Amino acid sequence: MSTSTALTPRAPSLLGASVRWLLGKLMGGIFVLWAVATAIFFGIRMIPGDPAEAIMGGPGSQASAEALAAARAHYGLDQPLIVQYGRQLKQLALGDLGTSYSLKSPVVEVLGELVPPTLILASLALLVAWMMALALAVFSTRSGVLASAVASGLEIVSAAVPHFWLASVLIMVFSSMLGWLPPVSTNTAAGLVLPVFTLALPLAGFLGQVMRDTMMEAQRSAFALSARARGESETGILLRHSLRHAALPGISLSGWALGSLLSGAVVVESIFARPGLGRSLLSAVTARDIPLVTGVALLSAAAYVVIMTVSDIVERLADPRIKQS
Amino acid sequence: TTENSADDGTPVTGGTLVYASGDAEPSCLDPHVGGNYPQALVASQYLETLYTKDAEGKLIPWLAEDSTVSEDGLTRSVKIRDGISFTDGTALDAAAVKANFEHLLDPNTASSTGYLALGKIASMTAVDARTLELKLKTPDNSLLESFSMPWVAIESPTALKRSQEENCAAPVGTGAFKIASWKKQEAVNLVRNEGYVRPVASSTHEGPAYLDAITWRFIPDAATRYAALQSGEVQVIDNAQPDAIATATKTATLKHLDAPRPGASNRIELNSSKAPFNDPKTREAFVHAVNVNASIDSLFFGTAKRSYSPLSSVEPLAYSDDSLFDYDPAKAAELLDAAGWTERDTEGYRIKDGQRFSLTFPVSTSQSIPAEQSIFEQMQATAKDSGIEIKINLLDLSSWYGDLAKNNYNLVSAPYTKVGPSVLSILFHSDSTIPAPSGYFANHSQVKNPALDALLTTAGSTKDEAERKDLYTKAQKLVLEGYYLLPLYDQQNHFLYSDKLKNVGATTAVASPLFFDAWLSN
Amino acid sequence: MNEQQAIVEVKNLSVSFGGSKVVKDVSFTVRAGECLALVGESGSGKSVTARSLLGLAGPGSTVTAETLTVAGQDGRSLSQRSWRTLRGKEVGFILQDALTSLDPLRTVGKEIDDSLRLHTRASGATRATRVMELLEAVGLDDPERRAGQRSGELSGGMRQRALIAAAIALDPQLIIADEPTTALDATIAASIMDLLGTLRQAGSGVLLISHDLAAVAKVADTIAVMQAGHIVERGTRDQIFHDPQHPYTRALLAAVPAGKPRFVKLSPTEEASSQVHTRDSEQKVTAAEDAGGEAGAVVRPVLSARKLSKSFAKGKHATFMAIKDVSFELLPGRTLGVVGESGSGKTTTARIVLGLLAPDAGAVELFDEPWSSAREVDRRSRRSQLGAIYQDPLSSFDPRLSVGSLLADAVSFGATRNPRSHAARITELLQMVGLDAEMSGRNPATLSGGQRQRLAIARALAPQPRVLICDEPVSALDVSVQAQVLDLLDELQQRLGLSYVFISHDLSVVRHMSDDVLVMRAGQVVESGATERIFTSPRHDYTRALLAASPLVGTQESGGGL
Amino acid sequence: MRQLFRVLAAVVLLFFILAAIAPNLLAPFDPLAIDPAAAFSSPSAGHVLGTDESGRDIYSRIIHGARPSLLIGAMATAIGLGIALVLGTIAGFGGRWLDFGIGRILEVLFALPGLLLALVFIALAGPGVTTTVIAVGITAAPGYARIIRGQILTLRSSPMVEAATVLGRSRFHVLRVHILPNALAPIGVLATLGLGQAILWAASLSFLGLGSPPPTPEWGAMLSAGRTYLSLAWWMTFFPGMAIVLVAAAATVLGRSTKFGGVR
Ligand SMILES: Nc1ncnc2c1ncn2[C@@H]1O[C@H](COP(=O)(O)OP(=O)(O)OP(=O)(O)O)[C@@H](O)[C@H]1O
Ligand SMILES: Nc1ncnc2c1ncn2[C@@H]1O[C@H](COP(=O)(O)OP(=O)(O)OP(=O)(O)O)[C@@H](O)[C@H]1O
Ligand SMILES: [Mg+2]
Ligand SMILES: [Mg+2]
Repeated sequence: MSTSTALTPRAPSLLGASVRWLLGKLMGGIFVLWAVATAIFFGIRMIPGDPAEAIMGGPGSQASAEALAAARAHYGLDQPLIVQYGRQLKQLALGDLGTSYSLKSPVVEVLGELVPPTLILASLALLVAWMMALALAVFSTRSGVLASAVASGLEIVSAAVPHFWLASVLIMVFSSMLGWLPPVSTNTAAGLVLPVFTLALPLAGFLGQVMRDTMMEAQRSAFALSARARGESETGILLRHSLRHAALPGISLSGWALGSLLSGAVVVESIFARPGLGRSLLSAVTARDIPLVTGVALLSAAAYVVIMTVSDIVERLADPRIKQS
Repeated sequence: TTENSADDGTPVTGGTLVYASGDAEPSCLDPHVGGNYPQALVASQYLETLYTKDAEGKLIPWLAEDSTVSEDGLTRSVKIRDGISFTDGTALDAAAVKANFEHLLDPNTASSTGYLALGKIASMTAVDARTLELKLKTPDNSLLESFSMPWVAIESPTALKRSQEENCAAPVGTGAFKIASWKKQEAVNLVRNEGYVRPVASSTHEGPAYLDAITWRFIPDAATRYAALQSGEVQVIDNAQPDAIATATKTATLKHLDAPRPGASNRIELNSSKAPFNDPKTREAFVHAVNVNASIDSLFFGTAKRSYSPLSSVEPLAYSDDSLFDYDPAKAAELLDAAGWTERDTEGYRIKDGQRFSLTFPVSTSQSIPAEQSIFEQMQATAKDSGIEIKINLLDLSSWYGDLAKNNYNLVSAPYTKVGPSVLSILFHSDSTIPAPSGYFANHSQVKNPALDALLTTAGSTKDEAERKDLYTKAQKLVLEGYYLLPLYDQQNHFLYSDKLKNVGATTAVASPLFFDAWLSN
Repeated sequence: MNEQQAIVEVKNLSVSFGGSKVVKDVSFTVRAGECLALVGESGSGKSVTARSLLGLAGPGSTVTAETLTVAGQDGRSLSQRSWRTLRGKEVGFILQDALTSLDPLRTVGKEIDDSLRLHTRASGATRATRVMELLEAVGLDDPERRAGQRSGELSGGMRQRALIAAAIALDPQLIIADEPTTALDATIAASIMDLLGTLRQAGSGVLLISHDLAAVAKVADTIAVMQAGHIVERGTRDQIFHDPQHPYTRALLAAVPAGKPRFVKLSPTEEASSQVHTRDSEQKVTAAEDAGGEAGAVVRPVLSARKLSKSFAKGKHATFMAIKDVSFELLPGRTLGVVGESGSGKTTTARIVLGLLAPDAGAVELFDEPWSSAREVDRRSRRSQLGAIYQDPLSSFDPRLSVGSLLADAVSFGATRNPRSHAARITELLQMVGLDAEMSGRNPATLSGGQRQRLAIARALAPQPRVLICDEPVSALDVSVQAQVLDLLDELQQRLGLSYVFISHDLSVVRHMSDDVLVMRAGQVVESGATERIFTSPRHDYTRALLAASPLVGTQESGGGL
Repeated sequence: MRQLFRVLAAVVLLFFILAAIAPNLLAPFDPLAIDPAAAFSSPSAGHVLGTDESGRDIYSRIIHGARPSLLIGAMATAIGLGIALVLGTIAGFGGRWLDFGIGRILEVLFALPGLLLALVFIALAGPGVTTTVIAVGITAAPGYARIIRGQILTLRSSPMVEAATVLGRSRFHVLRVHILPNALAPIGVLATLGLGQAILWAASLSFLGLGSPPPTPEWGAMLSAGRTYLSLAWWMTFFPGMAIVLVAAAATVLGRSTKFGGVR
């Protein structure tokens, strides 16, 4: 048939295509980083407030005119904006994020300290959210209309809970009233429980809604019926078919989830007094600490690009229906 | 109420105290740089000052031994104590103190509080190893009080020679503790200074401190902080909320330390430089139109006392007059009518020449605790009955300073901590209306009164203690009766701590706690 | 195995969902080595009946029966567990939706392996070998590679074969095949039917389900005709085809276009249903005159395509020739049929003719004026001469618009969508295609498939076109509904003198509808000419293969005498 | 069961919409009237949901807060959708390069953490209701834009548009009559789903001290004000929180049910 003539040597072209695809992603990623850097550079400079003042110990500092001038000269803030911009780009291209105005130490170092705690928090939250969402989806597909309604209600309500409110309630119940979990411990596993749950619960509600829909759809699909006709048990169908399908939208939402986790981390890290990117982002904006804001923004943009690429790859591997485009 | 009971048992050495601060984490641990209260709090643990105040509020020498001033008040010599060394081994001497003052006065250091405190120094010489001689531009009778502030604390000159970045991360002092490490956004870790020799006179023991270490954590959220204290994860918290204090006092395992800050009282300043408050009648009317007492009663659960003075109740020279500030809407109405604000618009606000009586009130969310914001809201509600509109703008600190610099306010509440009545000059002298290059100025009510200026200048330079008191009293009367400010209560400085922590209560001159005598029972 | 042994015995089977009974007192038997075909229009209950045999009637169903014996087990009292041992092992089920019946996320090998894994204790290696055997048995090339692929990487025919492989993995006594050939090319469909025939010969009982009587003619021994949940007639193949008793069976047979000359009514009407309308010569002349020629003079084509070629990008560098050097002419009042297997370029040609796609080479002329080379702006005013009908009419309607609004839009040339402004013309159009004027307010989504296609025709007719391009206009329809639509197209052509390009992969439909035929393969025209010539003496091998594969097309004997 | 959810959700939303339109009908007290003597009263017959730190009636404040809160939610969603519509339309219909450009812009907006966008914007424009609305709106816009663009692209290559072209309709006509109205169909759903999210976002900004200025009884502001007194007066934060959760959940239920029920 005509298909056999269309068969060309597959392997090399496929490899070439993947490399091209990855290269494209890389270029796209670099563009995103450049644009983010540019947006932050001009955006922050439009905010009222003198960066030199931020350098000299923040607003309200009674720095003398000479001190301010010295700071401006030292950080090159006395030059035309476009020159500053060019220099910043050059520095960034060389991997130099500059020195934080408020913390007085290199941004790279600051980020190096802040990334691990946020990464741990966010990835655990994502994991827990996934587990909760899947558990709820499985539970509700297995146990009838009423259970499904309860699960759906739970999901919708958890997705509608503000982080900071949830955090407060959790602290009140589990730390103040029951005394089971510490509210602020940064070094113990127990200290992670409350912050992780605060971040995970709303996300789980959101993921759960999507996953459960897909799972229900898979349960009703022709291939599930086909498997039943082959003698597959309901558990088998769930494990071998539906769960995979339910996982797909979760994967494609992970980029979005990351963004929501970082925004949530601002609140959670403030309340649970955890060091991390979210909290420093907040204080950096307040302090007009341009290098640090740029650093955090670039880092999260890079993380976003990477996560999107990875989830793309995973999705492609998991789902052959997505053709390279 | 300061609990300082002697029957706490025999002190035990050892243990790590975890302190949770609600203040913003300093960006620099050296209080010379910038100079705000959070820095003073933590720096009091590892830095010491030339002078300090004892439990009765009397100024006593600490790292200094003695000090004399010349007859014309223009030369001050300070005798430095012998046998003390910094934790890096450098010895404390006159040259070291000089190096510190030079550091403070160097524009590159960007000191604000310390710089102002030493502003009258013209030159200095280390006469010998233990004597430092200061030449002043004008006489300054508040210099020793200034020396008692942590922002003018003495650091190792060797350490000061390092880059600012390094010095900010780990300043070196003579205190009972020293900095071991600083994990940003998490904690400053302090360990005991084993070679510590010179505690304040009122201390109960000598030698090194009992505690092995202090973990100085930053927990900005009040509820979390209190929960951490409840769960035993931390032993001391500061910036305790009024309701938490009220609950804690009923809890056997929690104790309360109230240590009002010196300097100015917590107050609202009325910007007299622009309409409508350029008319004294309107200022007076405003003061009578708001009911501060009712708010304090309900919001502070008895933890704060109403103030009627520009100065903190711990300032011996504070003058109050409670007759000026009663809630009296009838009187307010009378005054407003007299000032020409007779008509009302559809929303019930008074108008004059088509202008609404509207007051802009920028509030910094990081400087005003929630209870204080609630007071402002309640003022807003009561003022409305008198036809006065208050617009509260919640702002982050930078934007708040921005509004002040742009003179975009009618009301403002800004704390100012300084030891001694000389804070009045900072707050009310017309010189203080001239903004620093950064736009900042301290005279928010923008009083420009030559008579007041003269009073303040003379009060600051006189050698006669009685005259000083009299002049400062007159100055305070002037600003109070001119309704330039609405005093609220003392600057809040409430600490809650676990009853496992014994012998708490010692504070510095600026009411930051000292843990030299404290110990943890198990 | 005993020829007479009954594998399935069903007596008075009824199935209802909620309150509605969709299968009513159905009885039948399937014996070893026998093929029973269940035929009937869509929704008559065929699939539900089949699913009931496996205890999979569906959630919310109530199944009752006097007898329901499957492979020796009483299906009325089986536990879920026992059902599971029956499924896959004793009964192989090939589901109706071949394209979606394989899990798109799992490899074909895994899916086929499932039955083996569930019902045998064979080791992984043994099972893997068996999977290869099976893939080979169903005629898939390169089984190793296929086993590792997922359904998305396979064509429809391959998927259907993989499904069959899964169903026959354990040599079940009974194979249920629900519409195994819908949406497949004639050639592929034929080979699948052959495969089922082989299995039957090997001793399995086969229950074959289809809505197309003609399609089952080759394999079935016995045929049961279902209508609205009842079996209305049952008999051997010969009985059903030559001596149908029930009117419904007769209608079903009449609806089969195979072997019926042009303009023979396919659907029963009050006028004699088998009356042959010869071409109205008067009208033909009119049409020819309209096209600009005098009677007797050379008739100019309304539409002509010269050497059309089109290629598409395939990946970054490769291109793919979808059509190459396609030429044809369409004469006024006549129908040009286009046939060819899937992917042969029929739709691509249609889209070029419609001016939706620009050809890489070649040109289309409409009424002797350049068409494909004209600018869209200039074409717009001439577009009313050319209409189109698609396979899926619903998706070509704006979902927000009601029937009336759709027609108003077409009638007013886009000026308004208010049905009241052109009420008379809309009613006329609806009547013309046999729809009730009352339907004006309905949403097309609520119409049946046949009604939707009528609406599509009405809309295409609204601007009074002279040429209609019909791309698979009846492929999605039931035989009986298809018959009505084909009749309608015939009638309109005679009344209005329209010219059609009629695309279909169904040869019998094309033969019934067309004056001339174009046979396409892999983007090229392999043969063209007058319909009768092509069907009676095909010149190209491919045409011959196509004809051989199509049920009943070449054989006049089964349908002609009806 | 779904039906029951839907009815409940509709009742909840209608109640709060009524509260937003005519708060005085439902609220027994002036939401701004302080009474320090009655501060921190727990829920009772007089004050069904208790009072706050200034002695204001929480129930009345929640009722009066419906207007600013829903308005913030609705306006922010509207702004987000407005931006998205413009971007999405240009991207979906403006040719390859425009599509590419806007696609990149959207990607950049996505890569920036939403809160950073909001914070920078608030720092630029100064806090206030309007700023909150715009900040939340621009944060939500890229998500909407992506959906709308996808919708337009799908529609543009749909058989429906092909059919219109065959009937001789111009590009502009097709955009105006067929594409935009159909692309807008899911916007109702997006808007309902977005409403809840926008209210949540506004609440987060209030928590950071950058929300509506006092004494507006906006729910987020009440929530974060009440949080301080959580251990003393749980009702101060519990009930405003309930209002937010109820509205957000109800909007989600309604949005989702139309998504799966109505449009095909
Ligand atoms: N799970 C179900 N729930 C409710 N009704 C159903 C269900 N399955 C089938 N039906 C209904 O039962 C009737 C018969 O459906 P069935 O699928 O058996 O028809 P069919 O003859 O196979 O038609 P087709 O040729 O279109 O496949 C239809 O009216 C259908 O709507
Ligand atoms: N826009 C396009 N881009 C790339 N390839 C296309 C495009 N349109 C059609 N093709 C390819 O061109 C070939 C011919 O397609 P076309 O749709 O014309 O076939 P067809 O004969 O109508 O088939 P079917 O009977 O399945 O409808 C197919 O291989 C198809 O994949
Ligand atoms: Mg069927
Ligand atoms: Mg086609």
